[in-house]
Amino acid sequence: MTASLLQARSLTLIRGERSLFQALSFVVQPGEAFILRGPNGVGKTSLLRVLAGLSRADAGGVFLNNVEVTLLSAAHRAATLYVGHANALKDEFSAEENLTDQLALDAIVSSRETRLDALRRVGLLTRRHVAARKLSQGQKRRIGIARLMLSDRPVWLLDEPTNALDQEGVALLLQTVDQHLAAGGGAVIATHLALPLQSPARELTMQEIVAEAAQVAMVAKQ
Amino acid sequence: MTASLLQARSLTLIRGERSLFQALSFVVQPGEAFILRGPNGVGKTSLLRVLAGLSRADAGGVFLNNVEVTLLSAAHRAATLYVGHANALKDEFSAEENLTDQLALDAIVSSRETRLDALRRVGLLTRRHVAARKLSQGQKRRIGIARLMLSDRPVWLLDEPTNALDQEGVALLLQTVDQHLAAGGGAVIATHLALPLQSPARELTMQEIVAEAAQVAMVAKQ
Amino acid sequence: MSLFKYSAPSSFYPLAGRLVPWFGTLAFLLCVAGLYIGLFVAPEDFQQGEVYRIIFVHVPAAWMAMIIYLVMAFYAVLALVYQTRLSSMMMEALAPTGAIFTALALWTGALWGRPTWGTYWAWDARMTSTLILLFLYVGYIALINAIEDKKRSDKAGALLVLVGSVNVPIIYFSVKWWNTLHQGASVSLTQGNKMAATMLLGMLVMALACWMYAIAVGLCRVRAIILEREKNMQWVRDIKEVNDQSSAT
Amino acid sequence: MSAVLPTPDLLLIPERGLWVAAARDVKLAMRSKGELAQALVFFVIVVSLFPLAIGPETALLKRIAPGVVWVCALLSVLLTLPRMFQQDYIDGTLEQLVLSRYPLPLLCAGKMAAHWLTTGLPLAAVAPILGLQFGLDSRELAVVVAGLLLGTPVLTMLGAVGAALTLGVRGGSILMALLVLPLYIPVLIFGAGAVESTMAGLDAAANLSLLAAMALSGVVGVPFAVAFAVKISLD
Amino acid sequence: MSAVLPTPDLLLIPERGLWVAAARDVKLAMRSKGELAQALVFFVIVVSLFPLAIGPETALLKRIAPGVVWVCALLSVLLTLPRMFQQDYIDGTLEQLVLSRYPLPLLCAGKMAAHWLTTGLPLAAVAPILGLQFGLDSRELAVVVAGLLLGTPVLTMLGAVGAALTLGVRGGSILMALLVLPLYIPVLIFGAGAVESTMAGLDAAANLSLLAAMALSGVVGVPFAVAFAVKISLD
Ligand code: HEM
Ligand SMILES: Nc1ncnc2c1ncn2[C@@H]1O[C@H](COP(=O)(O)OP(=O)(O)OP(=O)(O)O)[C@@H](O)[C@H]1O
Ligand SMILES: Nc1ncnc2c1ncn2[C@@H]1O[C@H](COP(=O)(O)OP(=O)(O)OP(=O)(O)O)[C@@H](O)[C@H]1O
Ligand SMILES: [Mg+2]
Ligand SMILES: [Mg+2]
Repeated sequence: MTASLLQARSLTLIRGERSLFQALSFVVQPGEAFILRGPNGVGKTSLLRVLAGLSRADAGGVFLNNVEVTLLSAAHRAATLYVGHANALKDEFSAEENLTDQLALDAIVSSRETRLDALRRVGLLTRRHVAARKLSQGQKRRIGIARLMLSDRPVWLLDEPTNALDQEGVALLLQTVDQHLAAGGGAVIATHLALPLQSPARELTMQEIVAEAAQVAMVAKQ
Repeated sequence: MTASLLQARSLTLIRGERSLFQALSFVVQPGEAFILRGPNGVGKTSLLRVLAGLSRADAGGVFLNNVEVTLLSAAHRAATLYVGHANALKDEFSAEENLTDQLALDAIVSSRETRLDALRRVGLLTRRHVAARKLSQGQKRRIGIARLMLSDRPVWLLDEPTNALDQEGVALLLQTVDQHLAAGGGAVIATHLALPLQSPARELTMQEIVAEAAQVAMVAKQ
Repeated sequence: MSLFKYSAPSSFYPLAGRLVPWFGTLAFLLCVAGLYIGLFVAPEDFQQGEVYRIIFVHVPAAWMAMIIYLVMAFYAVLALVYQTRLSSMMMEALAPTGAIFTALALWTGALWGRPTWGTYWAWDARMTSTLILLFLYVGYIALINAIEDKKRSDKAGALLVLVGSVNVPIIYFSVKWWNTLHQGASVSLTQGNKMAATMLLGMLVMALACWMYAIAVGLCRVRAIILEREKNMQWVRDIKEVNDQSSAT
Repeated sequence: MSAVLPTPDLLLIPERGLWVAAARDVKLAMRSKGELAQALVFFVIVVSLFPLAIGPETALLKRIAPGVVWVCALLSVLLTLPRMFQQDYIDGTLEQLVLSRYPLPLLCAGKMAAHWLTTGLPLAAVAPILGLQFGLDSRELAVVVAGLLLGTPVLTMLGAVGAALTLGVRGGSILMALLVLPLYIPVLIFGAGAVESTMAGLDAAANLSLLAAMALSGVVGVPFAVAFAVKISLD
Repeated sequence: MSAVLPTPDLLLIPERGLWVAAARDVKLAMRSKGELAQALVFFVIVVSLFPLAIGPETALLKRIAPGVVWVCALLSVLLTLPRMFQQDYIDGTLEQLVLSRYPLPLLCAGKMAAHWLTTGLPLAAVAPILGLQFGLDSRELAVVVAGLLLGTPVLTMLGAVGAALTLGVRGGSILMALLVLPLYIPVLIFGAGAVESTMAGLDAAANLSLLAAMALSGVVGVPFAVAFAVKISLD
């Protein structure tokens, strides 16, 4: 069987009366990006949160390296990195302090040089002392990119990572993801934009489930 | 002289040690969209907040119909509508309640039909009873679009209005803006994306000010 | 095993339906009997006169107030360990009854206090502990109502009740102890000891009646909760009375 | 529909702003099931803490009753103050309030009215029960209620200023407490004083009328102060 | 750099999680201008409200001193509870805590430690001064401090559960108070009881040891309860 980094087996999630997705299955292979598309409210964020372990699916399971994970088990947490809409920044901490703390929480050992270098690459070196409250929307997101650069988790779960980023920022993000994939990592990315990645990417376009029986359409392309 | 809906005369804003923009002037004519571009952190949001009256410029003034406005005067508030990153939604209110309250606050008299119709057009009719907390990121933004549809303010100040919207949502937004402009309104829109508007649009690409003397470059095109 | 079968709402719902009438009638009969003994058979108290008869409501109510909370704690453990939806529903169903009994104990107590101690309220050990118990009930009810997502409110409520239950005995004894200065509680204590046999009988019968009442009401309420929570499950749609209802409207 | 010219200011009835804001906040308070009830129970609990801590001697309790009831009223108002602006500040509603066509002071007044209706009024309503527990007689109870009815609006208004000033400041809730509590002291003294003078068989009118005076003067000035504080909190 | 395989769990020292979380929160508390000072000053102010409200009789004040001090300690801890999780919940840090490789209970323990260091400890430190105002003698003061040192950790821990349970629930702060206060009552009774028994010339050991017992048993169980509460608050 093929090596699979992350696998979703027949996931079903019910919100209110409706099920967002039903018996949804897919595989994310090492070095491959898995792009989630679909109209607003179709369930991309919800799916990512299930994969991350933040919410519990009503049916089905998540597999890492073909082993089913117990939600939020040490193995699960060590394998996945979830970056959602919230930036997890402390308003009164500077950009640098925020990055340092996030890495400490991620259990990443990093020298100050590496951190400053990352901040330089995301263009925040000159702003590293500015309190996060005063940073612009995009600058806040860029701290998240710096965190990604230094992350050691094999599976990235990114929810609309391009939000509020300018073209240069988007390019930077894609480059970071590409590096990660090139190194054998995997990523699930929910987005509404076209992401010109170097690495192989497959797309899942989710559609709203009308009838109970309906299935999520799967559009695979290389 | 040309009819000018909104006018910025040599605005200067200083943040920390640096000035974000200096002696910045531009005119927004009726029926015209004014697009703000520029890298993250260059000062688009700050400029919009100055125009809305939420923050005070260090120099220069804002003019409506060639009359200088006193910040947040009744005239100023009656003329401008600012939609920023925050959605101004109450988590525990339903989509419909939120829209109703926002309109009440905007002093818009609207029948329930018009409101429901707006919700239908933004695709939230079926979700109108769902608490805002449970809505998806894009659905929250769409309530904002519904509000725009029913707004009566001549000048719209929109900060990255396409955030979190899917293609259809973006189209809807552009259509709404076009209608507004066609009816003789004006809009200042900060964005990182290309906005294919029908109406005439001019662009201002802001650049970071390096030397004190430097001027903001103005790239005007029709 | 057969017990576990009934931990599924679908199979518990009809069972509860069949049990309610029995407990209901038992509650009624026992209550009549108890009140008869209490009001007519039991002799008048030599020092308190007729007032003391409140005891036949007061004490059973007070007992139930405490017992129901412990029962809820028991269900909380089930809910957290075995993740059975039903036990959370049972907690939700019992809480109001418990709160009502607590309020009743307070109220009757206060009414009783007026003639005997000359005051509606003294910060007596038992009174206070009962008051706190009421707060615990109110807190639980407020919490599960404030969280609209049922999955979450179940777990949150269970956790709260568990933490709270650890507190109940502490509160109970500690307050007694703090109260060494005070005579109020001793009244009820000594009374409890030198109680005529018929009084005791009456109290016990009434206590039983309260038990039956609590169970009957609990089952009724849990049935309602089950229907409300699983309204869009097939087995609920299949129930006859539900269909009649929906077709009627 | 859009870009109709705005209704000329003649047609805009500013007073509606007060109603709009008030209705909105009251609805919010009602929505979150029994927030009122909660404020009340909090009040009741805190009051009952004292007999637990001090012991049950009726005489002593009655002696300290006015002070305790008033301090607790103070605190339970204090605890509900964040509700007034915090949420609106975070979710961006506050910006929209400032930019609304209705005059900001009126909107703020509306929010304060809502706050009092959902906090001060219930407190005044439940106070008698607590007074009974402390063994106050009916005349004393009447004074307690009257005092609360006159005093809680002042608490709300002073609190609103503090709440607005500390918006977006971290540890705001407690910093606010620091700003507000000293301002509350006069209310406390007059309020408790009224009850005590009644207990001493004197007339409470003086104290009460002082409270009334504070309330009235507050209604005139505070909304503008609050509006100002809100504006600067946003820049 | 990226996509290095994660450090094998042998290399991950879970205990560091406690330190990471604690350090972070303490830093935050320090950063926001004297948050410590604030909790303290609140305590001081509220305590000093009572002489104002009740009047200056020394005997009476001394009699109610233990109760007042303890109730106020309770309330100032209560007021600082939102700080523990609210902000993290809003800005998304809490999600990252849950997803961190460090065990959540340890991280929560760290946050509680930080909270105690920035709240309970200062309170215990300043209590003697207040006690003096109420005319307590040195032996009684010692008992007050000892009681607070043993009791405030319990307040922090029980409070953490309440704070986590009410995350994202509207009217949270007051609902939390409603959940937490009844749980606080035993601490209050033992704490105040200890001082009173000393005043009555008896031995305070019994009360104090009960507080110690609660603190110890809490340390064992509470972090797991809090971690659980945090998780469900996110789902
Ligand atoms: C609001 C006021 C009162 C409250 C909250 C209250 C609460 C309680 C509680 C919780 C119990 C059950 C405790 C146990 O069984 O160990 C109880 C039992 C009892 N109460 Fe009260 N009580 C109040 C007033 C009174 C008064 C005024 C009297 C009579 C003077 C009284 C007489 C008794 C007696 C005789 C018992 C039974 C004692 C026993 O079974 O050992 N109570 N009360
Ligand atoms: N209790 C509920 N009742 C009804 N619908 C609900 C409930 N809770 C959540 N939903 C729906 O579940 C969906 C969750 O969407 P989610 O955030 O996963 O979408 P998304 O694909 O991320 O959308 P976006 O592209 O806007 O981010 C929304 O459509 C929301 O309306
Ligand atoms: N006190 C300060 N010291 C230094 N720089 C500051 C200070 N306050 C704000 N700034 C800077 O001012 C800028 C404000 O940017 P603004 O939010 O207006 O940018 P923007 O164009 O909206 O960016 P984006 O495209 O990311 O939204 C940021 O670059 C921020 O770093
Ligand atoms: Mg989403
Ligand atoms: Mg911006």
